[in-house]
Amino acid sequence: MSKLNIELPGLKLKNPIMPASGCFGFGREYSQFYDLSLLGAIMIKATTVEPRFGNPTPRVAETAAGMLNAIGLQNPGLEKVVGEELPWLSQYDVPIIANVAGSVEEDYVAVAREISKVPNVHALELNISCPNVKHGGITFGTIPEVAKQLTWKVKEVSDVPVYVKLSPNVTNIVEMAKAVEDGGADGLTMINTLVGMRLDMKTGKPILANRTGGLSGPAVKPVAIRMIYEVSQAVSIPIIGMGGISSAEDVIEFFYAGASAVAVGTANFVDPFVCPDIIEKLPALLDRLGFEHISECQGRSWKEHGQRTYHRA
Amino acid sequence: MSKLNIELPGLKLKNPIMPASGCFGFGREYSQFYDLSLLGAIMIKATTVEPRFGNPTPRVAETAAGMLNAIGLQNPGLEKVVGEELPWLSQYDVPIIANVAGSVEEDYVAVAREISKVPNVHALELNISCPNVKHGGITFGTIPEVAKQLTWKVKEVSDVPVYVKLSPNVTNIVEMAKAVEDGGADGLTMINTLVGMRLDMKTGKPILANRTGGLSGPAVKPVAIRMIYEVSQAVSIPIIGMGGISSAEDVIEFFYAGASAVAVGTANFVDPFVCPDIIEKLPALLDRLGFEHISECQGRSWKEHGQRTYHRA
Amino acid sequence: MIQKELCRIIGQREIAADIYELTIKANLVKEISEPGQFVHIRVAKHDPLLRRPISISSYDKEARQLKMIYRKEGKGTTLLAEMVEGMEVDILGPLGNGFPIEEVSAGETALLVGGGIGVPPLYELSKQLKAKGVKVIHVLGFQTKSAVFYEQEFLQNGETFVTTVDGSYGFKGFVTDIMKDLQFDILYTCGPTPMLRAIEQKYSNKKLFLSLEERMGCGVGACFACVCKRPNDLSGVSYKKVCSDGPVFRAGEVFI
Amino acid sequence: MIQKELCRIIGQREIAADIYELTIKANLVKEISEPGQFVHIRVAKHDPLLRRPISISSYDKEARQLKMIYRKEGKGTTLLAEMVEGMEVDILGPLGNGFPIEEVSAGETALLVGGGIGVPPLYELSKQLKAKGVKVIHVLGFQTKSAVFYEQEFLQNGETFVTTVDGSYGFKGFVTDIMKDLQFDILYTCGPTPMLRAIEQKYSNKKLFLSLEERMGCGVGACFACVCKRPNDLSGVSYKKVCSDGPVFRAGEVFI
Ligand SMILES: Cc1cc2nc3c(=O)[nH]c(=O)nc-3n(C[C@H](O)[C@H](O)[C@H](O)COP(=O)(O)OP(=O)(O)OC[C@H]3O[C@@H](n4cnc5c(N)ncnc54)[C@H](O)[C@@H]3O)c2cc1C
Ligand SMILES: Cc1cc2nc3c(=O)[nH]c(=O)nc-3n(C[C@H](O)[C@H](O)[C@H](O)COP(=O)(O)OP(=O)(O)OC[C@H]3O[C@@H](n4cnc5c(N)ncnc54)[C@H](O)[C@@H]3O)c2cc1C
Ligand SMILES: Cc1cc2nc3c(=O)[nH]c(=O)nc-3n(C[C@H](O)[C@H](O)[C@H](O)COP(=O)(O)O)c2cc1C
Ligand SMILES: Cc1cc2nc3c(=O)[nH]c(=O)nc-3n(C[C@H](O)[C@H](O)[C@H](O)COP(=O)(O)O)c2cc1C
Ligand code: FES
Ligand code: FES
Repeated sequence: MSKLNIELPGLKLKNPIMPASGCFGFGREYSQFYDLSLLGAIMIKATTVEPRFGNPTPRVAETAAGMLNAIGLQNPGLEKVVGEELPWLSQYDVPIIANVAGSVEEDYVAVAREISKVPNVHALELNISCPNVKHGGITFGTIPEVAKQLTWKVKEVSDVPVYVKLSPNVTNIVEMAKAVEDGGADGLTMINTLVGMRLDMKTGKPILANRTGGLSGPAVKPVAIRMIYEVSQAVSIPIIGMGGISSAEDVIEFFYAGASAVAVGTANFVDPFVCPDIIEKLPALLDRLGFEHISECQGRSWKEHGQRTYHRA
Repeated sequence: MSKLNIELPGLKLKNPIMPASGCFGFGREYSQFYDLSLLGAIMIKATTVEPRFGNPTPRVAETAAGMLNAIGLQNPGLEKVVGEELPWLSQYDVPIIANVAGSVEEDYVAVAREISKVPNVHALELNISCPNVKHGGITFGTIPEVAKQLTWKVKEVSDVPVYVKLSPNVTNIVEMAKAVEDGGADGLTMINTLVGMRLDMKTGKPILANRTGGLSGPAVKPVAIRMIYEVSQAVSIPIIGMGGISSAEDVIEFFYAGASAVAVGTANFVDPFVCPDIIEKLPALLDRLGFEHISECQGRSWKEHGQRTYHRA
Repeated sequence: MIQKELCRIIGQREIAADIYELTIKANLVKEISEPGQFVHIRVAKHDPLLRRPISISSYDKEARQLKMIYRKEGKGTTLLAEMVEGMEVDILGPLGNGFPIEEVSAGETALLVGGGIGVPPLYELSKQLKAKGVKVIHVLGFQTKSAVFYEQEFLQNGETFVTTVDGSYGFKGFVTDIMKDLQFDILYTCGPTPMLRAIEQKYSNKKLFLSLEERMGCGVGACFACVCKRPNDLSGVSYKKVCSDGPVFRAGEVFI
Repeated sequence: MIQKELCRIIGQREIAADIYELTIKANLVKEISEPGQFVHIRVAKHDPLLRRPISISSYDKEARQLKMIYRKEGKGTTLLAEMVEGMEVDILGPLGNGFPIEEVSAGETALLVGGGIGVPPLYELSKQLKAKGVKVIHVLGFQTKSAVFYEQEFLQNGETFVTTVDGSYGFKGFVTDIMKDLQFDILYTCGPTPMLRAIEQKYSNKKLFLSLEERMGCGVGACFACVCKRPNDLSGVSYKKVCSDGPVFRAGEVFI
């Protein structure tokens, strides 16, 4: 019996491990390394109505236990994603979560309407929090009313459940989460990247051509855990957690915090096999900790529970 | 001729390097290691009206390239700080910046009034941003109007210039900075810690007794740099920068971002000699980069400047 | 005086399952004043960031050598275990106050009780007590057979009882099961907090010194990470720091 | 097929000031298809986080050995330089597309122009061209005398001109100063971007292949960190990835 299967709105997952949006392209590159059907799901790269080139390079800079990126939503556009990328992915037995982005409300609505019709797209991830696009993106993710409204509009046209991706760059993450829950979101994904910057020692100027970028990787994990801990207690929709995950232990920590599934981003760059490795290691770790099923870990950081007799750790 | 002397409101600094509040106690421990007169200034631990024990232990937890702390403003109280700690520090030729904290406005005012009278206190640092105290502290630091009002009240009673310490846990740091500038702040210090959490693998519960804690160390540096970059362009008061500094190169990066002096926090725990080491290494680094004086680095990330002929790097 | 020193590793060996004995050459040895003091070890530049507190298990002032015994557990000790002879390790120390040997006289009997990774600092203490003419008895508790170490070394200084929780070696049970049948004038102990609590409760009438553990930041008394409350403190604000006031405290001095 | 492999270090030596030659034993050598491909090296768990792209400077499929030459610069290469024989290093590779040797025939002349740390991948290229019967001429540019490496090795394959910016060794000046007097059928180059730009401008009429550098995330084409624009692209959205489409491009293929 599987210890890892999880059901979430729109998603029947073999296991709760999926690559995070923007860190896995549309899967083609990583299909060289392993069978993508091993994954719980795949969050594909942000898709916009028109193709985008994104920001000038350099687009990445390293930081202590983290990295900054300012890719700028480069993607081949809705038509190509629907016509080529998603059909290619349909050869694998793995549900797709389509990351939807745009500059204005109508963009989001247009992408959501079309992409949610594609058979292997089982859910949408509304990217209202990308810190690397100039107009739009970030503002949607920091004003509760605006986020709620956008969620509502997208829900109206979407054929599949809608998850909203929250930005950590806010004073009050709970307020944002509640707003999009009110807007009809079926789930949350969090966290997107923290806005950061690095300067070049010689020139004094930002290393990234876009100046600021999004901080990801192990450095941000404590912020992600804290936010999921707070939000999971305040809303009743499930959370797909992310931010610095690189091991099976990290996955358990996110479940403890309150996540019901997780996404792995930056760690794919460091180790292309990280997702299947984690999936392989989780059952033994659950055994060691005394859990029969990963769902027992969910929310343990704040849920009351008696002394479990089956807790063997 | 010194390459490092800096003048800021209330502060004539031999060099712009000072230990950050809460990371150096009241100097006694580090006086075992070196002569405190070497330092540009000392930011002493937060002082409240009454003595405080702070939070239960564990109070620290490690994270990737960072640490979480939830000390909870433990301090011996105003009377003892004014009567014992500051007089002890007066044996050293080093200006003190007194970190002022409290739960309600009156607390801040009471501490500021008394402590600003002590001769070796050359400036106050208003700690409106400590994430580890339950009532007060954090709320002051996240609502612009409240922060402005508090700054104003403290300015009224203070005999020395007032710096306000900003919290990074806000959607809009520029708005906060402008508010306290409007409130009469003479300078800013930033950033305080990011709110984070770590969970114990075995119990599933937070490692810190206080549950959440403040994230500091190299992990947060990119966030600090970004915020100082934004704020220094928007205000006309100087910034004392901090957040993950552990080397002379880091100091230069903070100056490039827009800081006019810096504080070193967590790194003191890792290497008790870090401050004097940085002070010793800075002149040679400035030479290598082609600067005659550290002030030339200030704001280079955003200031327009012609091709400097003296830039030899 | 506390020193910060880059010390050369002159020996590293696994002496029990995941238990390593590390020997270094260190000038700071000359600053050690008591058994039970500890050092703070830096194992990487930024990750892990903080130093690791490890007790000094024995030292030789003439040879300027120092031994530590540690369990490979998390990030830091795993990296430490990967270091080999010839490499250098950044040590801050000696830190804290250790076990007072002047509290017992020649001819008297000292009982030394260690649990798991609390055993190491007792070894130097045992040596020094024996040298002083004190009769030393050891009770050393471990989880299981493969975790037992230094039994022979302790035996050379005096009677030694080993217990394992699962009974796979020595006596089955806890150190307290053995202790109740022993006579002694002074009790020194180091080990997991539940063990220390149990011992403090049962032996509060004895001359008792306990070595505590707490998560640390600075290790030198500056950060207030490692404070313990004092008992019978009406003000509620008095405290001791494990790193600089301890790690060894007299029973009753702090709230365990 | 790209492999991820823990490879044993069988040699590490400093061959010029801060320039190291690293030799590893690696099964992934069998997957190398062209000179000019690179590997992605992981030097720590979390800090530094990202892998470092380093060119393959030579390899021996039979002995399953691979050499790299790198400059100790920042965090990652400094840690790499501290590793010694016998240790293992985590390698992802071979990555990317290298220099096409089928573009030149036996009897023709190839000019190989390298700048600084762009010199290494040309060494394997030079060996393979010579083996094929192509006449090879090398122009190698360095900052200063202490940075010069592999001159003897290149000399064994053909005529070799060394330039230094400060004139402390070989010809004083830039590689382009030497190039203008040389005759050749094909030009392969690798080095700093300003050098590549200068060469592309002057020799756009020639058969020219350039190896580019860009900051990388994944190294395998997934993250879009390393894209370059294509020239004459009306749509403004077409691109090539340095990691998986390059690092070697035909002149004109991408905008340098
Ligand atoms: C005064 C003192 C003396 C000690 N002497 C020894 C000894 O001789 N041998 C030995 O094996 N262990 C000893 N310990 C415990 C040892 O410090 C921890 O096992 C070690 O820090 C764990 O680090 P890690 O990298 O393996 O674990 P991680 O889980 O990576 O550690 C994460 C953080 O938690 C801290 N931490 C984890 N466990 C403990 C603990 N039990 N006590 C204090 N901090 C902890 C670490 O220092 C680090 O900051 C001592 C602790 C103290 C306070
Ligand atoms: C395809 C390719 C092949 C290369 N081959 C070689 C080689 O054979 N020998 C050699 O010495 N160098 C080579 N480089 C450059 C080498 O990757 C960088 O010097 C190295 O990554 C710097 O790492 P660091 O830890 O020393 O510096 P840091 O400053 O710590 O690096 C910080 C970050 O910036 C990146 N970075 C810094 N400089 C460069 C650069 N020039 N190019 C790409 N990324 C950079 C690092 O990878 C890292 O992510 C190559 C680069 C590429 C793209
Ligand atoms: C290179 C890169 C590109 C990203 N692109 C996107 C994107 O297109 N859409 C999105 O919602 N998030 C994007 N993200 C954010 C990740 O999905 C994820 O939320 C974040 O990186 C935190 O997870 P990690 O620390 O595991 O990487 C990107 C992250 C990185 C590093
Ligand atoms: C253990 C600890 C205690 C701190 N206590 C205080 C405090 O009392 N008052 C305050 O304003 N900041 C306090 N801080 C925040 C630091 O002054 C500093 O703003 C922050 O740690 C970022 O700098 P760093 O990364 O160099 O540590 C504390 C930080 C740490 C790690
Ligand atoms: S560890 Fe910092 S005061 Fe004890
Ligand atoms: S480095 Fe990721 S696409 Fe090239």
